[in-house]
Amino acid sequence: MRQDDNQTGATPAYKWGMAVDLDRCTGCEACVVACRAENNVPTAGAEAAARSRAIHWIRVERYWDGEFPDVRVRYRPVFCQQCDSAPCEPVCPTYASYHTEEGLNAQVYNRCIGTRYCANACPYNVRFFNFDNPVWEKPLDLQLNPDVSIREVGVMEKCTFCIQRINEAKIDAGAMGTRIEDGALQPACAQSCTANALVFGDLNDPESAVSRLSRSPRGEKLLSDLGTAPSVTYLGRED
Amino acid sequence: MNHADSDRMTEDLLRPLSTTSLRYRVALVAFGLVALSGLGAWGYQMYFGIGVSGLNWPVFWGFYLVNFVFWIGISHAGTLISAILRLVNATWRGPVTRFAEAITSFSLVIAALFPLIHLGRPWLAFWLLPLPNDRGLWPNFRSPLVWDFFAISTYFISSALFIFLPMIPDFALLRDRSAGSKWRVYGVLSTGWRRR
Amino acid sequence: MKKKITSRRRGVGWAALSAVALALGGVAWSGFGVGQSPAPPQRTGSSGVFTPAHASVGEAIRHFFGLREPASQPIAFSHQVHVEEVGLGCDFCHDGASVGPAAGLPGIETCMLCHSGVGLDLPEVQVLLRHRDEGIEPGWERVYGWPEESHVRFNHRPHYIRGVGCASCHGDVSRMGAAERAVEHTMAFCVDCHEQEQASNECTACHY
Amino acid sequence: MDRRRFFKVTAATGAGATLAGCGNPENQLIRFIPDERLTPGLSEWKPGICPLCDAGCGLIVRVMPGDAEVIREGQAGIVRKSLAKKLEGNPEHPVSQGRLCVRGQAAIQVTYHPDRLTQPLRRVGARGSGQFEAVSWDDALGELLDQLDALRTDGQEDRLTLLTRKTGGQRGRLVADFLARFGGPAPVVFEVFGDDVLRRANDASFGFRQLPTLDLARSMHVLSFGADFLGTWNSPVAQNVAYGDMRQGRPGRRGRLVQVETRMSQTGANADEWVPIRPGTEGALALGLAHVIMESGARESGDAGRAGRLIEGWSEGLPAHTPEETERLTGIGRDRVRRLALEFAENGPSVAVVAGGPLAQTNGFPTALAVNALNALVGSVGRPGGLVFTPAPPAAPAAVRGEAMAAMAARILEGGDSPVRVLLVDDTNPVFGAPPAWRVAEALEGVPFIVSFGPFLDETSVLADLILPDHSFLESWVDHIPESGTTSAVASVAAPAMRPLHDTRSMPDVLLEIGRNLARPLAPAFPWTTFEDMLRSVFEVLPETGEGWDVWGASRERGGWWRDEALRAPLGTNPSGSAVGMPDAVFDGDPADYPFYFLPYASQAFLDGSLAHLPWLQELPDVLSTAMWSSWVEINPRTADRLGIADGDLVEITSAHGSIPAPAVVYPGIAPDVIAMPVGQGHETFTRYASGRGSNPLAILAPATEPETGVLAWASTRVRLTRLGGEGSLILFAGSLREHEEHGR
Repeated sequence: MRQDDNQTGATPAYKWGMAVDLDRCTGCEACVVACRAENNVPTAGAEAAARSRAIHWIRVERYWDGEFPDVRVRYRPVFCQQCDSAPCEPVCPTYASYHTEEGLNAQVYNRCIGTRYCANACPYNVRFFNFDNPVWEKPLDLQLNPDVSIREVGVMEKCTFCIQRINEAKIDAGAMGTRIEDGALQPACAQSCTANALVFGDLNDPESAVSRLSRSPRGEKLLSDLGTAPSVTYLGRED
Repeated sequence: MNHADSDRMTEDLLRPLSTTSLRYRVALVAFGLVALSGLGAWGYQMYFGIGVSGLNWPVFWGFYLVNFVFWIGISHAGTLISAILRLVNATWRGPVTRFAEAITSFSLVIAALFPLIHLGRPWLAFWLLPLPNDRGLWPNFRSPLVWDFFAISTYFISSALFIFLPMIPDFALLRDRSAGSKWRVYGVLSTGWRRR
Repeated sequence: MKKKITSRRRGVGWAALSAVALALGGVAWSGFGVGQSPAPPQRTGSSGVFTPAHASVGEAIRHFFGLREPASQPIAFSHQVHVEEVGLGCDFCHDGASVGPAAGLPGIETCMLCHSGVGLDLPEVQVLLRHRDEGIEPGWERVYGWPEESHVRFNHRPHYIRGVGCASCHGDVSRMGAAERAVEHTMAFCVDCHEQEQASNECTACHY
Repeated sequence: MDRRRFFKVTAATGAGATLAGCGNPENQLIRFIPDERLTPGLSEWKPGICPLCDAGCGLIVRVMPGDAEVIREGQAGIVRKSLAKKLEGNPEHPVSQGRLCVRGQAAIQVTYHPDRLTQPLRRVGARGSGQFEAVSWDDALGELLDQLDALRTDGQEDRLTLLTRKTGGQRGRLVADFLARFGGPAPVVFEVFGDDVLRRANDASFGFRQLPTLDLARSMHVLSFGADFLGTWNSPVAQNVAYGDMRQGRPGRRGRLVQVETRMSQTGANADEWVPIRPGTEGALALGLAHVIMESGARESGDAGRAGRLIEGWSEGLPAHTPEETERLTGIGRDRVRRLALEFAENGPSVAVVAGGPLAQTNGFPTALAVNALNALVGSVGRPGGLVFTPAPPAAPAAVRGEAMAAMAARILEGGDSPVRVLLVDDTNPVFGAPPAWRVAEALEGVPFIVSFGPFLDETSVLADLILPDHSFLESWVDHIPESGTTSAVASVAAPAMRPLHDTRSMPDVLLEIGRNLARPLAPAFPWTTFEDMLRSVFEVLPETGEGWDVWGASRERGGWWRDEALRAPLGTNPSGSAVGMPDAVFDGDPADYPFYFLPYASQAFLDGSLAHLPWLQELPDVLSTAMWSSWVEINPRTADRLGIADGDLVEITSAHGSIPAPAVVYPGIAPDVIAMPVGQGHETFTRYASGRGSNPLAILAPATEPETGVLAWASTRVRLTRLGGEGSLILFAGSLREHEEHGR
C-alpha cells in the first residue's frame, strides 16, 4: 500500500528515461508549448527575450547542412538529458541540484541560492535562470497549473520530466498497490508529440517501449564523449 | 642618537594616531559615500532581482566573479611581497611588509564580498556554512564553491595573524603613550607585551 | 612652495572623489524611484499582474524569519462543539483530504446542510445566514499551509491512504474552539515522520 | 525598468519560512459563494474542440477549481470556479488521436487573454479610433434589433450581410439559415489561406468538393508540391501522426518524402529529397512526370480516368510535356525529372499532394488538376496509402458560401447608397488579411452599421459600431465536422468545459435570441431556443455506434460521434468540365523593377495572423529561423552577399502596391530569386502582444486572383529588395545559443 516503497529498497522500482526518434520528429514544436502550459514556464516578453532571457525547458534545434540547392535540415528536440553522471550536480553547494534514486536530476527551487554554477557546468544549455520576477498579466494566471510551483527570481529551473505527473502516478499506483504501467504516464511534451517521436517510460522495465527503443542500433546519446550518461536516447534519421 | 631624539621620532610617527586632520575627515566622508553607494546598488539588485546585473543566458557568470578573482590576486601579491622580503632577509623590509600584509588582509575582505553579491538570493548565503540544522541538510562538500568558502576563510585567518603578530610591540608602544579607552584597546591588542 | 601645490592638488583630488561618490550614490537611490513605474496600460477586461514576488519588504522579512500572526476567524466557530458534541468527522467539512491534495475549508453551502434548520437562534449562525443571503462566503482564514517560496506540494491523499490520522499533523482539533496551529509544520517535522514511516525522503517527494 | 520588474521584492525563503503565512492579496478580497460544487485540488477531463483552424482536432480539457477575480453587482471579489488548465488531444478522436499541435496547445490562452472583451461595447469615437463604451446586453441587442427591424420595414432584407471565416458544422448551418430566413444573401467568407482552388479541383477530378486526406501511414512514397502538411496546411495533427508511422511505424519499411517547393518549409525540411522549383511551374512538373510515366509504359493514360480527361492532350500522353520542356519551364534537370517520375510510379503505394504557393498562382486551378491527374494515373485515389476523402456524417450541412470578399468590397465602393446596410462580422479579419488594392477598410467605412462578434479588438472589429463578444470555445457549446484528416465519418461536439469568465454570450445563442425577438419573427421560426437544443436535435437522430441507444449522451461523453466507413472511390468517369491546358503563371510587377518572387507563407505560430495575440506563440522560436516576437524576411545567402545584407539587417520589400520594412534572415533553403516572409505580424490593433509588432507581408500583395475561383493568388507578386541600413528588431533564440559541433553531427 505504500506508494514509495520503491524508494526505500536497494534497487529503485523506476528509472525514468526518454527516447527521441529523430526520424519521426517533424519540428512541429508542439512539445515546446505543451511544456510551457504544463510547467508554468513564464513568458519573458520581447525585451527580456531580446536579452536572451526567454525560458524554454524544451527546444527544437535545427541544423542546416549543405548549400542551396542541395540543402538539408535536421531537427533535434533538446531538453534536460537527466544525466546519470551529471555535471550540474557536484558543483551545486547546497544540493539544490541533486540526483534522485529514480535517475532524475532534481532541481529543488527552495534550496537554490542562485550561484548559477550548475547552468555553467551543463553542456546542453538546458538550465534556465530567473533573472527577473516572472509576471502573468491577469487573468492569464488562472491557467497556472497548481501542481507545479512558480519559480521566483534568483532560482534556476529546468525540465523535470514532469515530476508532478510522476508523483501523481506513483500515488495512484500506490493506492492500487501496483506498478505504474508503461504508457500510463507521459510528460506533457511526449503526450502532445504529434509524430510520436518522444517516448517516455521506465528503463528498469526491459519490456517498456522506451527500453526497447533505447536498445535500437540507431540510438545515440547527446555529446556522449563527455561521459555524462544521459537518460535520453536519440534515434538517428535513417537517410 | 640620544633618548630625546628617539622620543621626538616616536612622537612624529604616532601623531596621525593622536590627531585627526580635516583632510582626513574629508577623505573619510568621500570614501564612506563610495561604500554607501555600493551598498545602495547591492540593495537595489536584491530588491529588483539579479537581472539588473545584465548577466544573461547561456553565460551566467560575469563581472562579480571576475572582480572576486581580481581582488584575490591583489591579496596574493601582498603575501608574495612580504614573503619574498622575509626569504631574502632584507633588513629594510619592516615598513614594506607591513603595507603588503595590510593589502593582503583588506583586499581579501573585499574579495569575499563579491561571491555574495553574485548570488541570485544572497540572503540564503548562510546555507554555504556547515551549520547543524534539524532538517539534516548540509552543504555539498564536493562543490568548489564550498571549497572556496573554506579556502578564503583559512587564507584570511593566516594573513590576519601575519599582520597582527609583528604589530604587537607597536601596540605596546601606543598603549604606553595613551590613556583612557585607547589605553584599554591598545592594552588588549598588545597582549601584555613589555619592553625590556 | 612645492608643498602648497601638492596639497592643493590633493584637495582637488578629494573634491573629485566625493563628487564621484555622491554621483554613484545618487544613481543607486534613483533606481528605487524607477521601480515605481506605472502598471501595464489598463485595457478592457485586464487588471494588473500576478507575480510570486513579495508585496513588501516587510512581508519578505516576515517570510524569511517565519513570523506569522495566528489565524483569526470571521466567527467564533467551535470544532469542539461540532466534533465532540455533534460527532461530525473531519472529512464531513474538509472533504478533500481523502481524495486529493487539499483538504479544503468548507463553503457556506456545507454549513447550510445543517444550519438551514439547526441553531438558527445562535448569533454566529445568524451571521452565516446573512452571509448566505448576501451570497458571500464567511472567508475562513487558513491556519496551516506554506508560502509559495517554500515550493511545498503537499498532498493529503497518500497520507490518508497510509492511515495517517488527522491529529498527527493537526493536533487534537476536537478539543479546540477555533483551530489553532498546534503543530508547527517545519520541514524537520515532516522529515522525522517520513524517516520513522520509511516513506520517501527525496526532496522531490514534496518540493517540485 | 521594464514591466517584469514592476513587482518589487524578490521572494525570500529561509530556515523558518515553512511556517510563514500565505501573503496573497486575494485574502483581503471578499469571497462570493461559488455556483458549482467543487472539491479543491481535484481535476477532471472534459471533451472540447480546437477552434483555431478547420482541422477541428478533438480535445480533452483539464478542469480544476481555482479562484477567479470577478465583479458581482459592482462589487469586486473572488469566487471559486472550475477553470480550464491544460488542453490535450482527445485520444478517442479520429482526427487528433490524442495529439495536439503547437497552436492547439496555446489555444487555452484565448480564454484567459488579458485583452479579451468582457462585455458588449458601443462605439463612441470616430470609426477606428477604438473608443467604445460598455453597454448592457439588453441595450446592445435592442440596438441590433432596431437596425434589423428597420431593414425589414424598408423591405431591404437583402442588405444584411454576414462576414465569416468558418462555415462548417451546425454553427455554420445556423448562421446560413438565419440569413436565409431573414432574407439576406449567403454569408461572405474571407480566409487568407483558403483552399477553395483545391476543393474545386477535387470536385472536378474526383467528384469530392473537399480537401483530401493523406493516408501517409500506409504510403511508401509521398510527392508534395509545396504542401506544408506537417506544419500548417489542412489537418496537421492527423498528418503528423500518420507521417510518424510512415517513417517508423512499419518495421523494415520506411516511406520516402520528396518535397517540391520554392522555399524550404517545415515540411520540406523533413524531406529525403528537396527539389527547389521555379514558382508557378509545379503543374508543368506534374504533367512532365505524367508524360514520363505514360511514356515508360508503367501506366496507361486511361488509368487516370476522369481526372486525366480534364487535362489537354492527356490521352495522347502529353506530347508537349517532354522532360526537356519540363526542364526549360521548371529549372529541374531532365534526368532528375525522369527519376522522380519513375520513383513515383514504382514505389507504390505513392501519393502526390499540392497546396500552398502553387495553388496561390493565377494558374492554381490547372496545377491542382494536373496533380490530381498524376495521382489518378498511379491509382492512388481512394486506395490505402493514397489520397482518400473523409465521408460526411449524416446531417452534415452543405457549406453555403456567398460572393467573394473582393466583390462585396467593390460593390460597396461603387458609391452611392451602400448595398450593405447592416454587416455582421464573425471571426474574420479582412482589413488585416486582404490586399490593399481591395480597399476593404474603405469599403467598411461605407457600411452604415457594423456588428462584430469578435472577442478581441482587431483591425476589423475596431471599425464596428457594436461589439457583442462571443464566448471562448471553452465556455460555450461547440461543434465541428472535419472535412479531412480521417477515414471515419465524424461529427464533433462538446459542452462548455467551464463557466464564462466574463459577461459574454455565445454567438449562436445570440442569433437565436435575435430571431425570436424581431418585430416580425423569422419565417419559419427556429424550433430551438439555444444552440444546445439545436445540437441535441441533430445528434439525437444520428445512428447508434455501439455506444448505446443514447447517441446524444454518448457523443457528449466522447466529444463527438464517429463511425468507420469504407474508403470512397473517385466518382464518375465523365468530365464535368472541358479539358484545360497549363497556362504560365502571371506575376504582378515587371521583372526589371521587381527582380524577386515574393512568397508570403502561413507562419508556424500565427497561421494567417489570427493567433498573433497569444503570448506563448509570440515567444515560440520559429523552428527554422528561431525568431521570437519578430517578423522577418528570408533571403538566399548568395543574394544576401550580393546585396551586402547580413542577419538582422533592416531591409525594405517593395512591390508595385506598397513597401514594408523587415529584418533579414539569411536562409539557406530558398532560391536566389525568391524571398519569403511569414504572415502573422504587423498588426495595428490586436491586443498588447501583437499591436505594432513587425510587418504584414499581405499589405504589399497584388490583388491578383485565381480566375477559376476568384480567390486571392497570394504568391503571384514580384518585389524589389533594398537595404535600409541599421538593425531590424530581430529576436533569435539561437542567437545566444552555444551550439555544439556534436549536435549537428
